[in-house]
Amino acid sequence: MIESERKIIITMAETKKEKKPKGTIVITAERCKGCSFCVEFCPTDALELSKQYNKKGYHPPILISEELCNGCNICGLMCPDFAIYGFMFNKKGAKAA
Amino acid sequence: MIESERKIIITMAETKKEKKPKGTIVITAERCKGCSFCVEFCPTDALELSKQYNKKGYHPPILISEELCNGCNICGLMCPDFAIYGFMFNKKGAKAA
Amino acid sequence: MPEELYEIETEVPGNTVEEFLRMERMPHIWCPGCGIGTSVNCFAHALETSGLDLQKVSVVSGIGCTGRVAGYVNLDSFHTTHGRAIPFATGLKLANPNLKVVVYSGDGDLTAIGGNHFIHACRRNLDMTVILINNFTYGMTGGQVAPTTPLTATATTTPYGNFEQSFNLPYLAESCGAVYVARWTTYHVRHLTKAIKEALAKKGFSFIEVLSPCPTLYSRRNKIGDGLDQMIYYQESSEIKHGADTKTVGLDFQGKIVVGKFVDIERPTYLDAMNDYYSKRLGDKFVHYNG
Amino acid sequence: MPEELYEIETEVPGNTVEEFLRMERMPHIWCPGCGIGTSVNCFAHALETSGLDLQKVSVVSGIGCTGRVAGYVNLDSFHTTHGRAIPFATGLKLANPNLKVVVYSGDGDLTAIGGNHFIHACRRNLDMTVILINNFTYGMTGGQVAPTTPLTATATTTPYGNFEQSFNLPYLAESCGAVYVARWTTYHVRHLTKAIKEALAKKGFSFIEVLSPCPTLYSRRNKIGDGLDQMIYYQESSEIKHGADTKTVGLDFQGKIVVGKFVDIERPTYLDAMNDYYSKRLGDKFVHYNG
Amino acid sequence: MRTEIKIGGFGGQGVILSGDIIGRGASIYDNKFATMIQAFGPEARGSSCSAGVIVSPEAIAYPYITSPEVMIVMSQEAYTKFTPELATGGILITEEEMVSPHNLRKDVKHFSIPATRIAEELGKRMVLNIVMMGFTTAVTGLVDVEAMRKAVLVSVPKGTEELNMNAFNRGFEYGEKVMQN
Amino acid sequence: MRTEIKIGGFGGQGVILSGDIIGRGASIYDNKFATMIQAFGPEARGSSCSAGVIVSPEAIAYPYITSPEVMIVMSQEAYTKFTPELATGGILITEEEMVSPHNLRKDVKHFSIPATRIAEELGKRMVLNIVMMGFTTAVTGLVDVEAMRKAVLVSVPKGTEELNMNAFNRGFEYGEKVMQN
Amino acid sequence: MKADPKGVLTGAHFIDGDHACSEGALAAGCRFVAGYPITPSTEVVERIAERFPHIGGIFIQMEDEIASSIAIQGAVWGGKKAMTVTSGPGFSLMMEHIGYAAMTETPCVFVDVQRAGPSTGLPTQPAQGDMMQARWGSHGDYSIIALSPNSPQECFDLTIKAFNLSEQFRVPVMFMMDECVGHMIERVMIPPADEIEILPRRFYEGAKENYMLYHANGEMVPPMVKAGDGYNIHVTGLTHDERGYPSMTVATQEKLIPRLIDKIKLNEEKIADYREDQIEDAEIVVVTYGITSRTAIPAIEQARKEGLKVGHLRLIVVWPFPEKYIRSLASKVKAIVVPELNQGQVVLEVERCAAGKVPVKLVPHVGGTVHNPKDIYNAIISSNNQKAE
Amino acid sequence: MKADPKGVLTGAHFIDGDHACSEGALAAGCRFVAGYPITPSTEVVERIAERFPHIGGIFIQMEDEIASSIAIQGAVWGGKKAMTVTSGPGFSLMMEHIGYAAMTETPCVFVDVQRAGPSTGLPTQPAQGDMMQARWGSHGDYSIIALSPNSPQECFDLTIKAFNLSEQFRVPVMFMMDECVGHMIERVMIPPADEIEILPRRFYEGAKENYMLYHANGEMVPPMVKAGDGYNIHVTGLTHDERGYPSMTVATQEKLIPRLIDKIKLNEEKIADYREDQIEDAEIVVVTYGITSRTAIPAIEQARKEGLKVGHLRLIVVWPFPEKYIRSLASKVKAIVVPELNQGQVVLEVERCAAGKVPVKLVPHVGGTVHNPKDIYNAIISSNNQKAE
Ligand SMILES: Cc1ncc(C[n+]2csc(CCOP(=O)(O)OP(=O)(O)O)c2C)c(N)n1
Ligand SMILES: Cc1ncc(C[n+]2csc(CCOP(=O)(O)OP(=O)(O)O)c2C)c(N)n1
Ligand code: SF4
Ligand code: SF4
Ligand code: SF4
Ligand code: SF4
Repeated sequence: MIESERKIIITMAETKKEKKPKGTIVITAERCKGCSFCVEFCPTDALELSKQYNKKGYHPPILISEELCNGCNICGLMCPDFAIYGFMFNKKGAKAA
Repeated sequence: MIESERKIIITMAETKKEKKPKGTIVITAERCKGCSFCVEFCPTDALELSKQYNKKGYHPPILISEELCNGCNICGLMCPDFAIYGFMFNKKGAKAA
Repeated sequence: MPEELYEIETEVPGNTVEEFLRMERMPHIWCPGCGIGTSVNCFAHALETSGLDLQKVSVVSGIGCTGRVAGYVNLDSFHTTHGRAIPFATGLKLANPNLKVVVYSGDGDLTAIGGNHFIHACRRNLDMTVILINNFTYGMTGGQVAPTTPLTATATTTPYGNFEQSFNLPYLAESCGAVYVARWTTYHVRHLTKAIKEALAKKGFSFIEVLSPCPTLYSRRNKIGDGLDQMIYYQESSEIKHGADTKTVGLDFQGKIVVGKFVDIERPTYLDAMNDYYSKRLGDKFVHYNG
Repeated sequence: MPEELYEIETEVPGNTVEEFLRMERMPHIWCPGCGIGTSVNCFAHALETSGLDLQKVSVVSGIGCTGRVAGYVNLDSFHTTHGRAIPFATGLKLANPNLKVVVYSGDGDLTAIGGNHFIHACRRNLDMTVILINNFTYGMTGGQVAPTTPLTATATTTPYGNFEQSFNLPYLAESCGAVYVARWTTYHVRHLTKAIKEALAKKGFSFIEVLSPCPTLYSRRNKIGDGLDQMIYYQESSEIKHGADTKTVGLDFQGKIVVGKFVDIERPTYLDAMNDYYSKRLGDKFVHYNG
Repeated sequence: MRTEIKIGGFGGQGVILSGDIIGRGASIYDNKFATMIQAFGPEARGSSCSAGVIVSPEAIAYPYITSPEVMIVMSQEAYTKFTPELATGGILITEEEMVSPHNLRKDVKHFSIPATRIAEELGKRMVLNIVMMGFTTAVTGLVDVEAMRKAVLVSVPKGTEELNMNAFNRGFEYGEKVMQN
Repeated sequence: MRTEIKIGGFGGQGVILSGDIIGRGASIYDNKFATMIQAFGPEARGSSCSAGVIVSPEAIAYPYITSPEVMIVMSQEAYTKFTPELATGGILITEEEMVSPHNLRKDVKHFSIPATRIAEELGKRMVLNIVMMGFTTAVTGLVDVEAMRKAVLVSVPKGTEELNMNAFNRGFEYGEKVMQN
Repeated sequence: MKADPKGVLTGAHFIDGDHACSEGALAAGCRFVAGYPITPSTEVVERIAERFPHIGGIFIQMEDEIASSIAIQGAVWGGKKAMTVTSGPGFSLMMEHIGYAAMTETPCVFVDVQRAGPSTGLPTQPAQGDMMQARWGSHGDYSIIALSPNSPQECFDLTIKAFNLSEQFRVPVMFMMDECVGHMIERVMIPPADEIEILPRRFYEGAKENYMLYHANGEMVPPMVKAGDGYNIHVTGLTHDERGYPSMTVATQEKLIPRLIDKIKLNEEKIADYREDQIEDAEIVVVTYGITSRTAIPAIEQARKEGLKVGHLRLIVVWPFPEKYIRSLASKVKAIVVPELNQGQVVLEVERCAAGKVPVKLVPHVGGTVHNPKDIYNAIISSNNQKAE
Repeated sequence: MKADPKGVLTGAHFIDGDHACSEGALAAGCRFVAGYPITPSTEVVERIAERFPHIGGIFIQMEDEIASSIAIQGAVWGGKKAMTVTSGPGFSLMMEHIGYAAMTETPCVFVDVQRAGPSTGLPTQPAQGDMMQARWGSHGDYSIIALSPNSPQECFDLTIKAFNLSEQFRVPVMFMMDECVGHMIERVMIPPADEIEILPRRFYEGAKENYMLYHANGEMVPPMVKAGDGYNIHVTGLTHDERGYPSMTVATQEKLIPRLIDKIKLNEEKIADYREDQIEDAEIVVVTYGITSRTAIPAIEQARKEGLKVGHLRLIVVWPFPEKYIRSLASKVKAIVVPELNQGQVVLEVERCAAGKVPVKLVPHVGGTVHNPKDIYNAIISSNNQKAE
């Protein structure tokens, strides 16, 4: 999960070695209006609403666990506020550190 | 065929005794615009356009022969100018002279 | 041999159609061979046998040759603005539900500028009878293309012929919810009379498309001849198919002209729906509306 | 036990939808849980994969919440008057046939005040894609009844519930001649994206009805819950039936919501019909029109 | 001098075209000014119709006909309706067989021509108005005859030029003869 | 004296209803005049909203708020946006836990109440605005307390009268205490 | 006649101008409303929709404003009192039917809650930009009456007056509210029904045979009948004779059109309604209407305080324009100031009637909000400096 | 720029005003026309429909006038010069879109062939009853230009001028014909294309990055771009900033609306077009426009013959009203006579600008036909008797 855009190196907790994440999401939390579409319709149930508020007073989503996200971007298609999108890791660039 | 309205006694030529007319028409010739709808669609072909002109310069219809008319009023329904109508003889009142 | 004469003593009935007309306004403005007058006969005869209280019948027209019908019928009659006969009739009917409201107007009036009101009135199932005289052109303004003009037919605004597909009006009316939909031509005077009578008796939005000759601006320009030729064409080319699927009755003038009664269903009218619904919803608090 | 960490080195692509938006105008005015934004994602993704030259894509909207789409897409875009997106788009398209013209507007805009333009554009088969966001109400003005509001649903102008039947829009579109007709909901983001892509690729009048939540003024008032509840309802109650007879897809909210692609036929567009017809009719004298 | 011309007849006789030809002849080919006004009306279908033309060496201000000096009449109805308007001493030109000039005012100069018959002789009844135009040119001298010929040529349907020219000439000759008498 | 009151918060806090109650209390039950103006705007959905009320013993001419003497603020956003408008020496009333009054002007009389907490204690967070109304009545004395009670009673949904009266009273009492100190 | 108690919500209310307008219509006996939603007028029909089922009346949300503006006329001929409600863009769409109502002498009320234009403009903010449109927006020559309320109370009172005037003169009456007045909430006192004076429709009472729909019988306004009464009436927007029949001649036109205009114009003083405040000794008069009549008050008071002789003339009836009154006013005072929430509309008439006798100063405002009283004050001051000697 | 020869039917023609208007539009480079038939304007579009297939242009008969009046604006943004054509009732339906064109600064031409109204009125007969409507018919404040031709020749010439003005000021131009001029047939000289001056659309030429749709750059009229040019423009009828983005604030409104009005108002003298005839020594001036400028001539000539010093001022551009000119005229002459084919419309502006300096006498006419010159003559005589001393 990426909080600000265009990061090149993503550092994440490795929970289960056998299940490497295929992609991740980018969230612009301040745009979120907390509608939960992304959370509800994520095919891998990778998201939940964060406990925290954004400035507008909404709870933006967070990844429950990185390896659940497959980067399918259903959340991105669903999000009415252009606040989230998913992408798949570029195979070439991705490597475990 | 009646040229002016509300006549009570209709005098007509008796051509064939076996075929008594069942009805007749009333024409207000000055209203006619000569469209021929009545002539064309009279089920008994009882009408033709007269040779004479009305004031507007149209040829109004006349009965070819009285006994052809059955008073069905198709001509009346057809006439776009309310210039003709047919009616059936009132059985009670009708008698040959 | 001199002709024998015989006399029939009979009462000559008046022309019953005249009771329905403002005879003091005759002659009317319609051209020789125009079918509008023919349709008015059918309307008058339908009214005559309808059993309706004529004091309670109102005719509403838009603007056009057909729109002039309102000015000739000896009933309460309203010659409104171009395209707006239906919404005027809506107000009239809803203000006094005891009125029988008939909208009588042209194809351009009801389906070009007035198309929106037409579809919404169908949808609402407003209780009115709409008689649409389809002469395939705008008569009053001199023969322009209409949403009903057949492909390739010429009009003053399509001097080289029309390339726009026309509406299939019965299909349109059905798709929006009209409860009675029929098509006849002015040749079919008896059928048309009967259809109008049925429509007048029908509760809800009843719609009759009447194909009618406009010799002056349509038939002649399109080399169909005069009014009579057009009538003969209707006689020869029509096929009566009651209950035909409206999807199939589009007028392409290649095959037969399908006429008949296509739709006759039941559905609550706007006002009945309102009264029923509010009664259920508001109970005694609702003041039942009947004008 | 401390978590092990690993790193993935990857290029983070931008949010591709942003290229299609005027990001300087964000945040947009749409409410939390409103489906309009969702539909815009689908539109953007459809455009992205459409292969269209985006310089040549214009979006035309009327007035309404949905009408604001024109103001947010980073394309040539026209926010016109209420109900008139289609005739504006007609002029735009005919003036420059090289443009791909998309009309994006609300149900009230396109089928209440704009209903006439809708049916005539279908009839003429004008080459444009119409995306209609049906939220069953007038959002922008605060939740009045629309020609799409289901029976018994309340709105500010039907405070006790609606008793007017709504339009079956796919049926209406088909009856007037649209060549591509589909319905999806904002839940069906992938299908909707694909449908928009197909519609963009289709020559002629393509029409997509998109059922969309308006939590603020429709769902909450009607106790359906918020946007999410409405989305879940769409998920659960929709049934995909490609090729369904449009007559049968009316929305009565008793049974299933039928979604899918209903119509996909071929018919010459207005401009092709014109060019073909005039070429045949006028030969060399005709100056072929391509803008 | 401003000259007002009124043409009356019924639909189909080419009333409007007649006015058009006079106006065109005068204004395009004879260096004069001409203004033509058609009588419009939703009720004018098929019944009597009329055209008013003003011809003048100077620009024409008031465009309507108020008291025509020349009147061309091709139907009885038009005769009855319009002749009262004819200016004192004006010229009345009638179709001889269509119009019987009852109660004609004494001050009026009256000319008539059997234009329909002449047109029928030429094989096309429709050109009666062109015959009238030729005749009018001859008896009024209002517009130069060559100008009128040109106006006829451009005003009639392609392919009918010869027929119409004949019609014009027949009318013109008839008129010249009348004037000689 | 004309008193201008501005109420700010976010949607759902009952900002408009608050204005309504003050206005109704003053104009219907307290023999004063009141004018209320809502801030409308297509973009006002769900975000911050405000109402302006003018209370005056005389008929009110100019209907807009230009420099409020009383300001009731229920959100930080409203605090930031609106407090600069507060008249010199004006009264500021804030929801204690929603608003932290940074950089407050010296001239301002500030009162605050944990209205949300009190409302939650009463079992319904929604009545926080009524708590605020009671408090405002006590600290400003703008409108007669009985008039305010009547206004609350007719303005709230049927069946919630008691709850709302409790809320009002709690706020009012809190305010009286504050004033005694 | 007194109002029907069914429609009268007697009591003191704290409601906005839109809702007060609805109540005024109900009290006036309006039982048919057709409309189409548009900010900031929608609240009027929303309240009507809520109230009618309990009173016995019909509200129909039509497909557009064109339909609404003609449906009400159908309803009037069906026997109801009727109105439609809209704002700028919708008002523009009603123009053809204002002409139809004027031509057919169909009494009805058009409510226009003005917002800042042109076009979509600032849909939620006030202006007075449709004043000339109300007078001139339909093609051809005709007359209307236009009223301009400045408070919710007046929205109630003057809506009743609008209905009464429309019946009295058989003319469409324009009720020119604005967003500020429409959305402003104030106390509205609704009196008991028997204190509300209502003008019932004047129906024809003579012999049926002699009835002619547009025979004014020496007066300027013919009595009405309604559909279903057995008169076989014909109503048309074509030029028509006294029977109502189309008669497309200049002679008929010359009989009809001047009557339609004169029935308003010649009754200008009867219809006129204005409020004078400190006019007696005034050297400068501020002429206002609608909301501007309130925003001008602080400016006038300020100037008076400073010793300037400023008076206030507030037009309640804006059309017909009180020509005679303004002409005489211009002879008495030294300057006129006209603040308008527009770029100068009614001021043109003021200036015309002032006929050069005194300087007329416009205080324009683009709308979106109301005037700052300072701008009006400044105009008063500068008028005072340049006033006519 | 010179006209494109393709659209120019060079030569002498004997055609009516409607057809001459069509030819003017073609010569002006109009290549998109949307319309809906209505007497007495239909001939304009009929001729266009006949001519376009040979020239390369599109005529579309829309479903109504509302559609027509917005379709042309779509076409303008698509890059074409465009017009729509109608008469009174249709013109009434176009009012909303005149406001849209003014607000979005969409150059286009509205032709209104006036017939006698109000409502359906006398559809085949002339009037000048829509003059105030042309100025004020849409809601809110805006400006337009209106021209008034008096002959078929002018229908040609001034249609070109109408297009040029609309491009120059990015404003909708009203071309106010009337039935008499529209159906009158006279000689129309169409010059060779290279003698016809056409104002091409002024497209933006600066750097793409800097482009702002409504940035007037110190001038009053911003340059245009068209759809497809890659600017990603946004056009809206909402109050908008220089980028074209909605900006619903009073500040933006205050920037936008005065510019829209001032670009016409401040250029009043530049736009003004009138003909003076014997004004130099005149004591009485007859102010006319359109067909009335011809019917007044016999009256003026007659009066001159009788020794009265009568001059003739004919307005070709009626809106913006030549305020300054009339003000100075009123200082010079002793009376003004204004014949109009209506019950008094433009005369209100004349009277206002005359500012009481001279009596202004209206010679009204209900339409249906043109004035009898005698009526104008009588007004001249009576004005002569009461003229300002
Ligand atoms: C708003 C408006 N637009 C246009 C017209 C002109 N107009 C009068 S009738 C008509 C069309 C008539 O055609 P149709 O409705 O088919 O009736 P028909 O004359 O053929 O019977 C038109 C366009 C008008 N009167 N009003
Ligand atoms: C001529 C006109 N009439 C009415 C309006 C007011 N209005 C603005 S948007 C709208 C309806 C919006 O509903 P819809 O089209 O369903 O779009 P949504 O807001 O639901 O997306 C209306 C009635 C207007 N702007 N113009
Ligand atoms: S879909 Fe978008 S707006 Fe909704 S919760 Fe997820 S990120 Fe937030
Ligand atoms: S009444 Fe019948 S049978 Fe007799 S003429 Fe008429 S159509 Fe023929
Ligand atoms: S123009 Fe056509 S529709 Fe009109 S009256 Fe003549 S024939 Fe009938
Ligand atoms: S009102 Fe409804 S349609 Fe409009 S933005 Fe809000 S949720 Fe969406």
